Amino acid sequence: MTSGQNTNTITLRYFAWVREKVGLAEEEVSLPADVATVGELMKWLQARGETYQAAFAKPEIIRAALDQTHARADAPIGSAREIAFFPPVTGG
Amino acid sequence: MTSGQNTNTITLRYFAWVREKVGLAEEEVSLPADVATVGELMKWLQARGETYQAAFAKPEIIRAALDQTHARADAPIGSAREIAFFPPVTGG
Amino acid sequence: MSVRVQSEDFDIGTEISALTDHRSDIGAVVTFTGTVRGSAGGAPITSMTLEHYPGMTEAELARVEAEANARWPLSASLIVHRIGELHPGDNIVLVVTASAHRHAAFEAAEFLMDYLKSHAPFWKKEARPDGTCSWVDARETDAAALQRWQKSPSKAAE
Amino acid sequence: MSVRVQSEDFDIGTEISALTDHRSDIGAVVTFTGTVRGSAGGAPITSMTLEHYPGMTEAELARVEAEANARWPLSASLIVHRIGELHPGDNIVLVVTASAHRHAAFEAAEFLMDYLKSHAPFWKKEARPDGTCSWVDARETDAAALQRWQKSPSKAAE
Repeated sequence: MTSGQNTNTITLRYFAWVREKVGLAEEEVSLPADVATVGELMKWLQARGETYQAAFAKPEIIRAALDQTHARADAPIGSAREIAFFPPVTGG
Repeated sequence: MTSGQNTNTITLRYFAWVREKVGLAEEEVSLPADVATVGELMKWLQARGETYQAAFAKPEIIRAALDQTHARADAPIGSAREIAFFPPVTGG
Repeated sequence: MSVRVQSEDFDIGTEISALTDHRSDIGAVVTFTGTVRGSAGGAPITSMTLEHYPGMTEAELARVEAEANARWPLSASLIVHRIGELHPGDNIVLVVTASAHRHAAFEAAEFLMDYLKSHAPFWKKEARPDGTCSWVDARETDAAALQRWQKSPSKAAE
Repeated sequence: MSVRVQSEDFDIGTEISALTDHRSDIGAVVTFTGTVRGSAGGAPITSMTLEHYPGMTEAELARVEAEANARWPLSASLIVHRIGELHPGDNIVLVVTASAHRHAAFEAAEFLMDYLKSHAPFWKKEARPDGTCSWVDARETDAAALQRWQKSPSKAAE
Protein backbone atom coordinates (compact mmCIF):
# COMPACT_ATOMS: atom_id res chain seq x y z
CA MET A 1 0.00 0.00 0.00
CA THR A 2 3.05 2.27 0.21
CA SER A 3 4.82 3.80 -2.75
CA GLY A 4 7.85 1.56 -1.93
CA GLN A 5 5.79 -1.51 -2.79
CA ASN A 6 7.32 -3.49 -5.64
CA THR A 7 5.50 -6.77 -5.99
CA ASN A 8 7.21 -7.62 -9.29
CA THR A 9 10.77 -7.79 -7.97
CA ILE A 10 11.98 -11.34 -7.45
CA THR A 11 15.26 -13.12 -6.91
CA LEU A 12 16.48 -15.42 -9.66
CA ARG A 13 19.04 -18.12 -8.84
CA TYR A 14 21.02 -20.24 -11.26
CA PHE A 15 22.86 -23.49 -10.61
CA ALA A 16 25.39 -25.78 -12.34
CA TRP A 17 25.73 -25.17 -16.08
CA VAL A 18 22.77 -22.77 -16.12
CA ARG A 19 24.75 -20.59 -13.68
CA GLU A 20 27.91 -20.93 -15.79
CA LYS A 21 26.15 -20.00 -19.03
CA VAL A 22 24.25 -17.06 -17.55
CA GLY A 23 27.45 -15.95 -15.81
CA LEU A 24 25.62 -15.13 -12.59
CA ALA A 25 24.64 -17.12 -9.50
CA GLU A 26 21.78 -14.81 -8.62
CA GLU A 27 20.13 -11.52 -9.48
CA GLU A 28 17.09 -9.39 -8.71
CA VAL A 29 14.71 -8.67 -11.56
CA SER A 30 11.46 -6.81 -12.02
CA LEU A 31 9.04 -8.94 -13.96
CA PRO A 32 6.72 -7.44 -16.55
CA ALA A 33 3.06 -8.10 -15.86
CA ASP A 34 2.67 -10.50 -18.79
CA VAL A 35 5.18 -13.02 -17.39
CA ALA A 36 2.87 -15.24 -15.39
CA THR A 37 4.38 -18.75 -15.48
CA VAL A 38 7.80 -20.37 -15.07
CA GLY A 39 7.84 -21.15 -18.81
CA GLU A 40 7.04 -17.56 -19.75
CA LEU A 41 9.82 -16.41 -17.45
CA MET A 42 12.31 -18.66 -19.29
CA LYS A 43 11.22 -17.16 -22.63
CA TRP A 44 11.55 -13.65 -21.23
CA LEU A 45 15.04 -14.45 -19.90
CA GLN A 46 16.14 -15.85 -23.29
CA ALA A 47 15.55 -12.44 -24.81
CA ARG A 48 17.74 -10.64 -22.28
CA GLY A 49 21.03 -11.24 -24.04
CA GLU A 50 23.52 -13.70 -25.45
CA THR A 51 24.38 -15.47 -22.19
CA TYR A 52 20.71 -15.98 -21.34
CA GLN A 53 20.04 -17.11 -24.89
CA ALA A 54 22.77 -19.76 -24.48
CA ALA A 55 21.56 -20.87 -21.05
CA PHE A 56 17.86 -21.12 -21.95
CA ALA A 57 18.23 -22.32 -25.56
CA LYS A 58 16.52 -25.60 -24.64
CA PRO A 59 14.07 -24.65 -21.89
CA GLU A 60 12.60 -28.18 -21.91
CA ILE A 61 15.75 -29.58 -20.30
CA ILE A 62 15.87 -26.96 -17.55
CA ARG A 63 14.23 -27.55 -14.18
CA ALA A 64 12.83 -24.83 -11.94
CA ALA A 65 11.92 -24.26 -8.31
CA LEU A 66 9.50 -21.67 -6.93
CA ASP A 67 10.47 -20.63 -3.40
CA GLN A 68 12.65 -23.76 -3.14
CA THR A 69 9.98 -26.21 -4.28
CA HIS A 70 10.15 -28.03 -7.63
CA ALA A 71 7.84 -26.41 -10.19
CA ARG A 72 6.89 -27.27 -13.76
CA ALA A 73 7.01 -24.86 -16.71
CA ASP A 74 3.27 -24.24 -16.52
CA ALA A 75 3.35 -23.38 -12.81
CA PRO A 76 2.09 -19.82 -12.10
CA ILE A 77 4.72 -17.61 -10.52
CA GLY A 78 2.11 -16.05 -8.27
CA SER A 79 3.69 -14.39 -5.25
CA ALA A 80 6.95 -16.38 -5.32
CA ARG A 81 9.96 -14.40 -4.02
CA GLU A 82 12.69 -16.71 -5.36
CA ILE A 83 12.82 -18.65 -8.61
CA ALA A 84 15.69 -21.00 -9.41
CA PHE A 85 16.75 -22.60 -12.70
CA PHE A 86 19.03 -25.61 -12.97
CA PRO A 87 19.74 -28.82 -14.92
CA PRO A 88 18.17 -32.13 -13.83
CA VAL A 89 19.72 -33.02 -10.48
CA THR A 90 22.61 -35.49 -10.27
CA GLY A 91 23.33 -35.96 -6.57
CA GLY A 92 23.48 -39.14 -4.53
CA MET B 1 36.78 -105.06 0.57
CA THR B 2 38.24 -105.78 4.04
CA SER B 3 36.37 -107.38 6.91
CA GLY B 4 36.56 -104.03 8.73
CA GLN B 5 34.30 -102.50 6.08
CA ASN B 6 31.07 -101.20 7.54
CA THR B 7 29.25 -99.15 4.92
CA ASN B 8 26.10 -98.87 7.02
CA THR B 9 27.63 -96.92 9.90
CA ILE B 10 26.83 -93.23 9.73
CA THR B 11 26.99 -90.22 12.01
CA LEU B 12 23.73 -88.64 13.07
CA ARG B 13 23.69 -85.07 14.33
CA TYR B 14 20.87 -83.24 16.03
CA PHE B 15 20.40 -79.50 16.50
CA ALA B 16 18.22 -77.09 18.49
CA TRP B 17 15.07 -78.69 19.95
CA VAL B 18 15.65 -81.95 18.06
CA ARG B 19 18.93 -82.24 19.97
CA GLU B 20 17.24 -81.38 23.25
CA LYS B 21 14.46 -83.92 22.76
CA VAL B 22 16.75 -86.73 21.62
CA GLY B 23 19.13 -85.87 24.46
CA LEU B 24 22.19 -86.25 22.22
CA ALA B 25 24.11 -83.92 19.94
CA GLU B 26 25.50 -86.74 17.84
CA GLU B 27 25.82 -90.52 17.63
CA GLU B 28 27.02 -93.29 15.34
CA VAL B 29 24.43 -95.77 14.12
CA SER B 30 24.38 -98.84 11.87
CA LEU B 31 21.51 -98.55 9.48
CA PRO B 32 19.47 -101.61 8.50
CA ALA B 33 19.45 -102.28 4.77
CA ASP B 34 15.78 -101.32 4.39
CA VAL B 35 16.34 -97.70 5.51
CA ALA B 36 17.04 -96.04 2.18
CA THR B 37 15.74 -92.47 2.44
CA VAL B 38 15.86 -89.60 4.92
CA GLY B 39 12.15 -90.11 5.64
CA GLU B 40 12.61 -93.81 6.32
CA LEU B 41 15.48 -92.98 8.66
CA MET B 42 13.22 -90.64 10.65
CA LYS B 43 10.62 -93.42 10.97
CA TRP B 44 13.30 -95.85 12.07
CA LEU B 45 14.60 -93.37 14.65
CA GLN B 46 11.07 -92.83 16.05
CA ALA B 47 10.97 -96.50 17.01
CA ARG B 48 14.23 -96.35 18.96
CA GLY B 49 12.75 -95.10 22.21
CA GLU B 50 10.78 -92.46 24.03
CA THR B 51 13.15 -89.55 23.43
CA TYR B 52 13.31 -90.29 19.69
CA GLN B 53 9.54 -90.72 19.61
CA ALA B 54 9.21 -87.24 21.12
CA ALA B 55 11.76 -85.67 18.80
CA PHE B 56 10.42 -87.18 15.58
CA ALA B 57 6.69 -87.18 16.44
CA LYS B 58 6.06 -84.73 13.59
CA PRO B 59 8.67 -85.61 10.98
CA GLU B 60 7.11 -83.19 8.49
CA ILE B 61 8.35 -80.19 10.50
CA ILE B 62 11.92 -81.53 10.76
CA ARG B 63 14.58 -80.56 8.25
CA ALA B 64 17.53 -82.73 7.26
CA ALA B 65 20.96 -82.41 5.71
CA LEU B 66 22.98 -85.14 3.98
CA ASP B 67 26.70 -84.52 4.33
CA GLN B 68 25.94 -80.87 5.24
CA THR B 69 23.65 -80.19 2.28
CA HIS B 70 19.91 -79.64 2.70
CA ALA B 71 17.93 -82.77 1.75
CA ARG B 72 14.23 -83.59 1.51
CA ALA B 73 12.52 -86.55 3.17
CA ASP B 74 12.50 -88.51 -0.09
CA ALA B 75 16.24 -88.04 -0.68
CA PRO B 76 18.13 -91.38 -0.84
CA ILE B 77 20.74 -91.72 1.88
CA GLY B 78 23.14 -93.34 -0.57
CA SER B 79 26.70 -93.18 0.65
CA ALA B 80 26.24 -90.19 2.97
CA ARG B 81 28.53 -90.28 6.04
CA GLU B 82 26.70 -87.65 8.11
CA ILE B 83 22.99 -86.97 8.42
CA ALA B 84 21.66 -84.09 10.48
CA PHE B 85 18.15 -83.35 11.75
CA PHE B 86 16.98 -79.95 12.93
CA PRO B 87 14.01 -77.54 13.01
CA PRO B 88 13.54 -74.96 10.26
CA VAL B 89 16.41 -72.50 10.54
CA THR B 90 15.95 -69.15 12.32
CA GLY B 91 19.23 -67.29 11.88
CA GLY B 92 19.89 -63.84 10.50
CA MET C 1 14.97 -38.55 11.51
CA SER C 2 17.56 -36.02 10.42
CA VAL C 3 19.32 -34.70 7.34
CA ARG C 4 22.68 -33.00 6.99
CA VAL C 5 24.60 -31.36 4.15
CA GLN C 6 28.30 -30.98 4.86
CA SER C 7 31.79 -30.72 3.35
CA GLU C 8 33.34 -33.04 5.93
CA ASP C 9 33.49 -36.78 5.56
CA PHE C 10 31.21 -38.97 7.68
CA ASP C 11 31.96 -42.14 9.62
CA ILE C 12 29.37 -44.83 9.06
CA GLY C 13 29.96 -46.63 12.36
CA THR C 14 29.61 -43.40 14.33
CA GLU C 15 26.41 -42.49 12.51
CA ILE C 16 24.86 -45.90 13.12
CA SER C 17 25.80 -45.77 16.81
CA ALA C 18 24.23 -42.34 17.18
CA LEU C 19 20.97 -43.74 15.81
CA THR C 20 20.84 -47.11 17.52
CA ASP C 21 22.82 -47.07 20.79
CA HIS C 22 20.74 -47.86 23.89
CA ARG C 23 17.75 -48.90 21.84
CA SER C 24 16.32 -52.39 21.87
CA ASP C 25 13.34 -51.87 19.54
CA ILE C 26 15.52 -52.04 16.41
CA GLY C 27 16.04 -55.35 14.65
CA ALA C 28 17.40 -54.22 11.29
CA VAL C 29 19.70 -51.43 10.14
CA VAL C 30 20.40 -50.78 6.47
CA THR C 31 23.02 -48.32 5.26
CA PHE C 32 23.71 -47.08 1.76
CA THR C 33 26.97 -45.30 1.01
CA GLY C 34 27.57 -43.67 -2.36
CA THR C 35 31.23 -43.14 -3.28
CA VAL C 36 33.16 -41.39 -6.05
CA ARG C 37 34.27 -43.81 -8.75
CA GLY C 38 37.62 -43.32 -10.42
CA SER C 39 36.21 -43.32 -13.91
CA ALA C 40 33.11 -42.24 -15.79
CA GLY C 41 32.15 -43.77 -19.12
CA GLY C 42 35.49 -45.56 -19.24
CA ALA C 43 37.60 -42.38 -18.84
CA PRO C 44 39.44 -41.59 -15.61
CA ILE C 45 38.33 -38.68 -13.44
CA THR C 46 40.57 -36.80 -11.02
CA SER C 47 37.94 -35.07 -8.92
CA MET C 48 34.24 -34.47 -8.56
CA THR C 49 32.73 -31.23 -7.31
CA LEU C 50 29.28 -31.18 -5.80
CA GLU C 51 27.24 -28.00 -6.01
CA HIS C 52 23.89 -27.66 -4.27
CA TYR C 53 21.04 -25.25 -3.57
CA PRO C 54 21.37 -24.28 0.08
CA GLY C 55 18.02 -24.23 1.79
CA MET C 56 16.15 -26.13 -0.87
CA THR C 57 18.45 -29.13 -0.44
CA GLU C 58 17.69 -29.50 3.24
CA ALA C 59 13.98 -28.95 2.59
CA GLU C 60 13.88 -31.64 -0.14
CA LEU C 61 15.84 -34.16 1.94
CA ALA C 62 13.56 -33.56 4.93
CA ARG C 63 10.55 -34.06 2.64
CA VAL C 64 11.74 -37.40 1.26
CA GLU C 65 12.67 -38.55 4.74
CA ALA C 66 9.22 -37.63 6.05
CA GLU C 67 7.67 -39.52 3.13
CA ALA C 68 9.75 -42.64 3.92
CA ASN C 69 8.69 -42.43 7.56
CA ALA C 70 5.06 -42.19 6.52
CA ARG C 71 5.36 -45.28 4.29
CA TRP C 72 7.40 -47.60 6.50
CA PRO C 73 7.52 -48.14 10.27
CA LEU C 74 11.02 -46.76 10.78
CA SER C 75 12.65 -46.55 14.19
CA ALA C 76 15.25 -44.07 12.92
CA SER C 77 16.61 -42.63 9.70
CA LEU C 78 19.41 -40.38 8.54
CA ILE C 79 20.57 -38.74 5.32
CA VAL C 80 24.02 -37.12 5.06
CA HIS C 81 25.17 -35.62 1.75
CA ARG C 82 28.56 -34.09 1.12
CA ILE C 83 29.28 -31.01 -1.02
CA GLY C 84 32.45 -29.47 -2.43
CA GLU C 85 35.43 -31.14 -4.07
CA LEU C 86 35.74 -34.91 -3.65
CA HIS C 87 38.13 -37.49 -5.06
CA PRO C 88 37.86 -41.09 -6.26
CA GLY C 89 37.05 -43.37 -3.34
CA ASP C 90 35.58 -40.53 -1.23
CA ASN C 91 32.17 -40.84 0.35
CA ILE C 92 29.37 -38.77 -1.24
CA VAL C 93 26.16 -39.76 0.49
CA LEU C 94 25.00 -41.86 3.42
CA VAL C 95 21.49 -43.12 4.07
CA VAL C 96 20.69 -45.10 7.21
CA THR C 97 17.33 -46.69 8.00
CA ALA C 98 16.44 -48.67 11.10
CA SER C 99 13.30 -50.70 11.71
CA ALA C 100 12.01 -53.67 13.67
CA HIS C 101 12.07 -55.78 10.47
CA ARG C 102 14.44 -56.02 7.58
CA HIS C 103 12.16 -55.47 4.58
CA ALA C 104 11.00 -52.08 5.86
CA ALA C 105 14.62 -51.00 6.40
CA PHE C 106 15.71 -52.22 2.95
CA GLU C 107 12.78 -50.70 1.08
CA ALA C 108 12.96 -47.37 2.88
CA ALA C 109 16.71 -47.04 2.18
CA GLU C 110 16.23 -47.77 -1.51
CA PHE C 111 13.26 -45.39 -1.66
CA LEU C 112 15.30 -42.60 -0.02
CA MET C 113 18.11 -43.05 -2.53
CA ASP C 114 15.77 -43.18 -5.54
CA TYR C 115 14.01 -39.98 -4.45
CA LEU C 116 17.19 -38.21 -3.43
CA LYS C 117 18.71 -38.96 -6.86
CA SER C 118 15.76 -37.37 -8.66
CA HIS C 119 14.65 -34.60 -6.28
CA ALA C 120 17.48 -33.28 -4.14
CA PRO C 121 19.15 -30.26 -5.81
CA PHE C 122 22.74 -31.45 -6.13
CA TRP C 123 24.86 -31.30 -9.28
CA LYS C 124 28.10 -33.12 -9.97
CA LYS C 125 30.93 -31.81 -12.08
CA GLU C 126 33.73 -34.17 -13.06
CA ALA C 127 37.33 -33.11 -13.75
CA ARG C 128 39.57 -35.20 -16.00
CA PRO C 129 43.36 -35.59 -16.07
CA ASP C 130 43.64 -33.25 -19.08
CA GLY C 131 42.14 -30.43 -17.02
CA THR C 132 38.74 -30.42 -18.69
CA CYS C 133 35.54 -30.53 -16.69
CA SER C 134 31.96 -31.46 -17.42
CA TRP C 135 28.66 -31.59 -15.63
CA VAL C 136 27.32 -35.09 -15.12
CA ASP C 137 24.17 -35.82 -17.12
CA ALA C 138 21.11 -37.05 -15.25
CA ARG C 139 20.51 -40.72 -15.88
CA GLU C 140 17.15 -41.77 -17.27
CA THR C 141 17.34 -44.90 -15.14
CA ASP C 142 17.16 -42.72 -12.03
CA ALA C 143 13.83 -41.30 -13.15
CA ALA C 144 12.67 -44.81 -14.05
CA ALA C 145 13.68 -46.09 -10.62
CA LEU C 146 11.06 -43.81 -9.09
CA GLN C 147 8.22 -45.56 -10.90
CA ARG C 148 8.23 -48.53 -8.55
CA TRP C 149 7.34 -46.32 -5.60
CA GLN C 150 4.13 -45.03 -7.16
CA LYS C 151 2.12 -47.75 -5.45
CA SER C 152 2.33 -48.50 -1.76
CA PRO C 153 4.97 -50.99 -0.63
CA SER C 154 3.92 -54.63 -0.52
CA LYS C 155 5.97 -55.83 2.38
CA ALA C 156 5.93 -52.98 4.86
CA ALA C 157 3.39 -54.60 7.15
CA GLU C 158 5.52 -57.68 7.62
CA MET D 1 33.75 -62.47 -1.12
CA SER D 2 34.05 -63.96 2.33
CA VAL D 3 31.96 -65.43 5.14
CA ARG D 4 32.68 -65.67 8.84
CA VAL D 5 30.97 -67.25 11.83
CA GLN D 6 32.17 -65.88 15.16
CA SER D 7 31.28 -65.24 18.80
CA GLU D 8 32.90 -61.79 18.84
CA ASP D 9 31.13 -58.62 17.85
CA PHE D 10 31.93 -56.95 14.54
CA ASP D 11 32.55 -53.29 13.70
CA ILE D 12 30.68 -52.17 10.61
CA GLY D 13 33.05 -49.33 9.73
CA THR D 14 36.08 -51.62 9.98
CA GLU D 15 34.42 -54.25 7.80
CA ILE D 16 33.46 -51.72 5.12
CA SER D 17 36.98 -50.28 5.10
CA ALA D 18 38.51 -53.72 4.68
CA LEU D 19 36.34 -54.26 1.60
CA THR D 20 36.55 -50.85 -0.02
CA ASP D 21 39.78 -49.04 0.97
CA HIS D 22 42.07 -48.19 -1.94
CA ARG D 23 39.44 -49.13 -4.50
CA SER D 24 37.93 -46.67 -6.94
CA ASP D 25 35.68 -49.05 -8.90
CA ILE D 26 33.01 -49.06 -6.20
CA GLY D 27 30.15 -46.56 -6.35
CA ALA D 28 27.69 -48.10 -3.90
CA VAL D 29 28.00 -49.96 -0.61
CA VAL D 30 24.99 -51.43 1.17
CA THR D 31 25.14 -52.90 4.65
CA PHE D 32 22.52 -54.83 6.55
CA THR D 33 22.88 -55.32 10.29
CA GLY D 34 20.52 -57.57 12.21
CA THR D 35 20.30 -56.89 15.95
CA VAL D 36 18.68 -58.54 18.97
CA ARG D 37 15.40 -56.90 19.89
CA GLY D 38 14.44 -56.53 23.54
CA SER D 39 11.09 -58.23 23.13
CA ALA D 40 9.45 -60.97 21.12
CA GLY D 41 5.71 -61.12 20.56
CA GLY D 42 5.26 -58.30 23.07
CA ALA D 43 7.10 -60.09 25.92
CA PRO D 44 10.59 -59.00 27.03
CA ILE D 45 13.59 -61.25 26.43
CA THR D 46 16.77 -61.20 28.48
CA SER D 47 19.08 -63.02 26.09
CA MET D 48 19.22 -64.89 22.83
CA THR D 49 21.47 -67.88 22.18
CA LEU D 50 22.48 -68.78 18.65
CA GLU D 51 23.32 -72.40 17.89
CA HIS D 52 24.65 -73.43 14.48
CA TYR D 53 25.90 -76.41 12.51
CA PRO D 54 29.68 -75.95 12.19
CA GLY D 55 30.88 -76.77 8.72
CA MET D 56 27.48 -76.71 7.06
CA THR D 57 26.95 -73.08 8.11
CA GLU D 58 30.09 -71.87 6.37
CA ALA D 59 29.29 -74.01 3.31
CA GLU D 60 25.75 -72.61 3.03
CA LEU D 61 26.86 -69.01 3.49
CA ALA D 62 29.57 -69.45 0.85
CA ARG D 63 26.94 -70.94 -1.48
CA VAL D 64 24.50 -68.04 -1.13
CA GLU D 65 27.33 -65.56 -1.51
CA ALA D 66 28.51 -67.28 -4.71
CA GLU D 67 24.92 -67.21 -5.99
CA ALA D 68 24.65 -63.46 -5.31
CA ASN D 69 27.94 -62.86 -7.11
CA ALA D 70 26.67 -64.85 -10.08
CA ARG D 71 23.47 -62.79 -10.26
CA TRP D 72 24.80 -59.28 -9.70
CA PRO D 73 28.04 -57.54 -10.71
CA LEU D 74 29.43 -57.18 -7.18
CA SER D 75 32.82 -55.63 -6.48
CA ALA D 76 32.92 -57.16 -3.00
CA SER D 77 30.70 -58.90 -0.49
CA LEU D 78 30.84 -60.11 3.09
CA ILE D 79 28.68 -62.10 5.48
CA VAL D 80 29.46 -62.21 9.22
CA HIS D 81 27.16 -64.13 11.58
CA ARG D 82 27.57 -64.31 15.34
CA ILE D 83 26.90 -67.36 17.51
CA GLY D 84 26.57 -67.91 21.27
CA GLU D 85 24.76 -65.83 23.86
CA LEU D 86 23.69 -62.34 22.83
CA HIS D 87 21.66 -59.63 24.53
CA PRO D 88 19.12 -57.02 23.42
CA GLY D 89 20.81 -54.43 21.20
CA ASP D 90 23.68 -56.77 20.27
CA ASN D 91 24.62 -57.34 16.64
CA ILE D 92 23.67 -60.73 15.17
CA VAL D 93 24.50 -60.58 11.48
CA LEU D 94 26.22 -58.29 9.00
CA VAL D 95 25.92 -58.37 5.22
CA VAL D 96 27.93 -55.97 3.06
CA THR D 97 27.63 -55.66 -0.71
CA ALA D 98 29.59 -53.31 -2.95
CA SER D 99 29.00 -52.60 -6.62
CA ALA D 100 29.46 -49.91 -9.24
CA HIS D 101 25.72 -49.12 -9.07
CA ARG D 102 23.25 -48.91 -6.25
CA HIS D 103 20.50 -51.25 -7.41
CA ALA D 104 22.87 -54.22 -7.68
CA ALA D 105 24.19 -53.56 -4.17
CA PHE D 106 20.68 -53.19 -2.70
CA GLU D 107 19.24 -56.24 -4.42
CA ALA D 108 22.21 -58.47 -3.63
CA ALA D 109 22.12 -57.51 0.06
CA GLU D 110 18.42 -58.25 0.33
CA PHE D 111 18.88 -61.51 -1.57
CA LEU D 112 21.69 -62.59 0.77
CA MET D 113 19.54 -61.91 3.82
CA ASP D 114 16.48 -63.70 2.40
CA TYR D 115 18.54 -66.79 1.55
CA LEU D 116 20.52 -66.74 4.76
CA LYS D 117 17.26 -66.60 6.76
CA SER D 118 15.92 -69.72 5.04
CA HIS D 119 19.06 -71.76 4.32
CA ALA D 120 21.85 -71.09 6.80
CA PRO D 121 21.69 -73.57 9.71
CA PHE D 122 21.35 -71.23 12.69
CA TRP D 123 18.76 -71.55 15.46
CA LYS D 124 17.76 -68.93 18.00
CA LYS D 125 16.68 -69.63 21.55
CA GLU D 126 15.19 -66.81 23.60
CA ALA D 127 15.37 -66.52 27.39
CA ARG D 128 12.76 -64.57 29.32
CA PRO D 129 12.95 -62.75 32.68
CA ASP D 130 11.16 -65.63 34.46
CA GLY D 131 13.97 -67.99 33.49
CA THR D 132 12.08 -69.88 30.79
CA CYS D 133 13.52 -70.40 27.32
CA SER D 134 12.07 -71.25 23.95
CA TRP D 135 13.28 -71.86 20.44
CA VAL D 136 12.22 -69.21 17.95
CA ASP D 137 9.75 -70.47 15.35
CA ALA D 138 10.62 -70.03 11.70
CA ARG D 139 8.54 -67.30 10.12
CA GLU D 140 6.49 -68.17 7.08
CA THR D 141 7.21 -64.71 5.71
CA ASP D 142 10.88 -65.64 5.46
CA ALA D 143 10.07 -68.54 3.15
CA ALA D 144 7.72 -66.28 1.19
CA ALA D 145 10.47 -63.66 0.84
CA LEU D 146 12.47 -66.16 -1.19
CA GLN D 147 9.80 -66.36 -3.90
CA ARG D 148 10.81 -63.04 -5.44
CA TRP D 149 14.27 -64.35 -6.27
CA GLN D 150 12.99 -67.23 -8.39
CA LYS D 151 13.29 -65.15 -11.52
CA SER D 152 16.40 -63.26 -12.51
CA PRO D 153 16.74 -59.69 -11.24
CA SER D 154 15.29 -56.96 -13.41
CA LYS D 155 17.70 -54.17 -12.67
CA ALA D 156 21.08 -55.84 -12.39
CA ALA D 157 22.27 -54.68 -15.78
CA GLU D 158 21.68 -51.06 -14.96
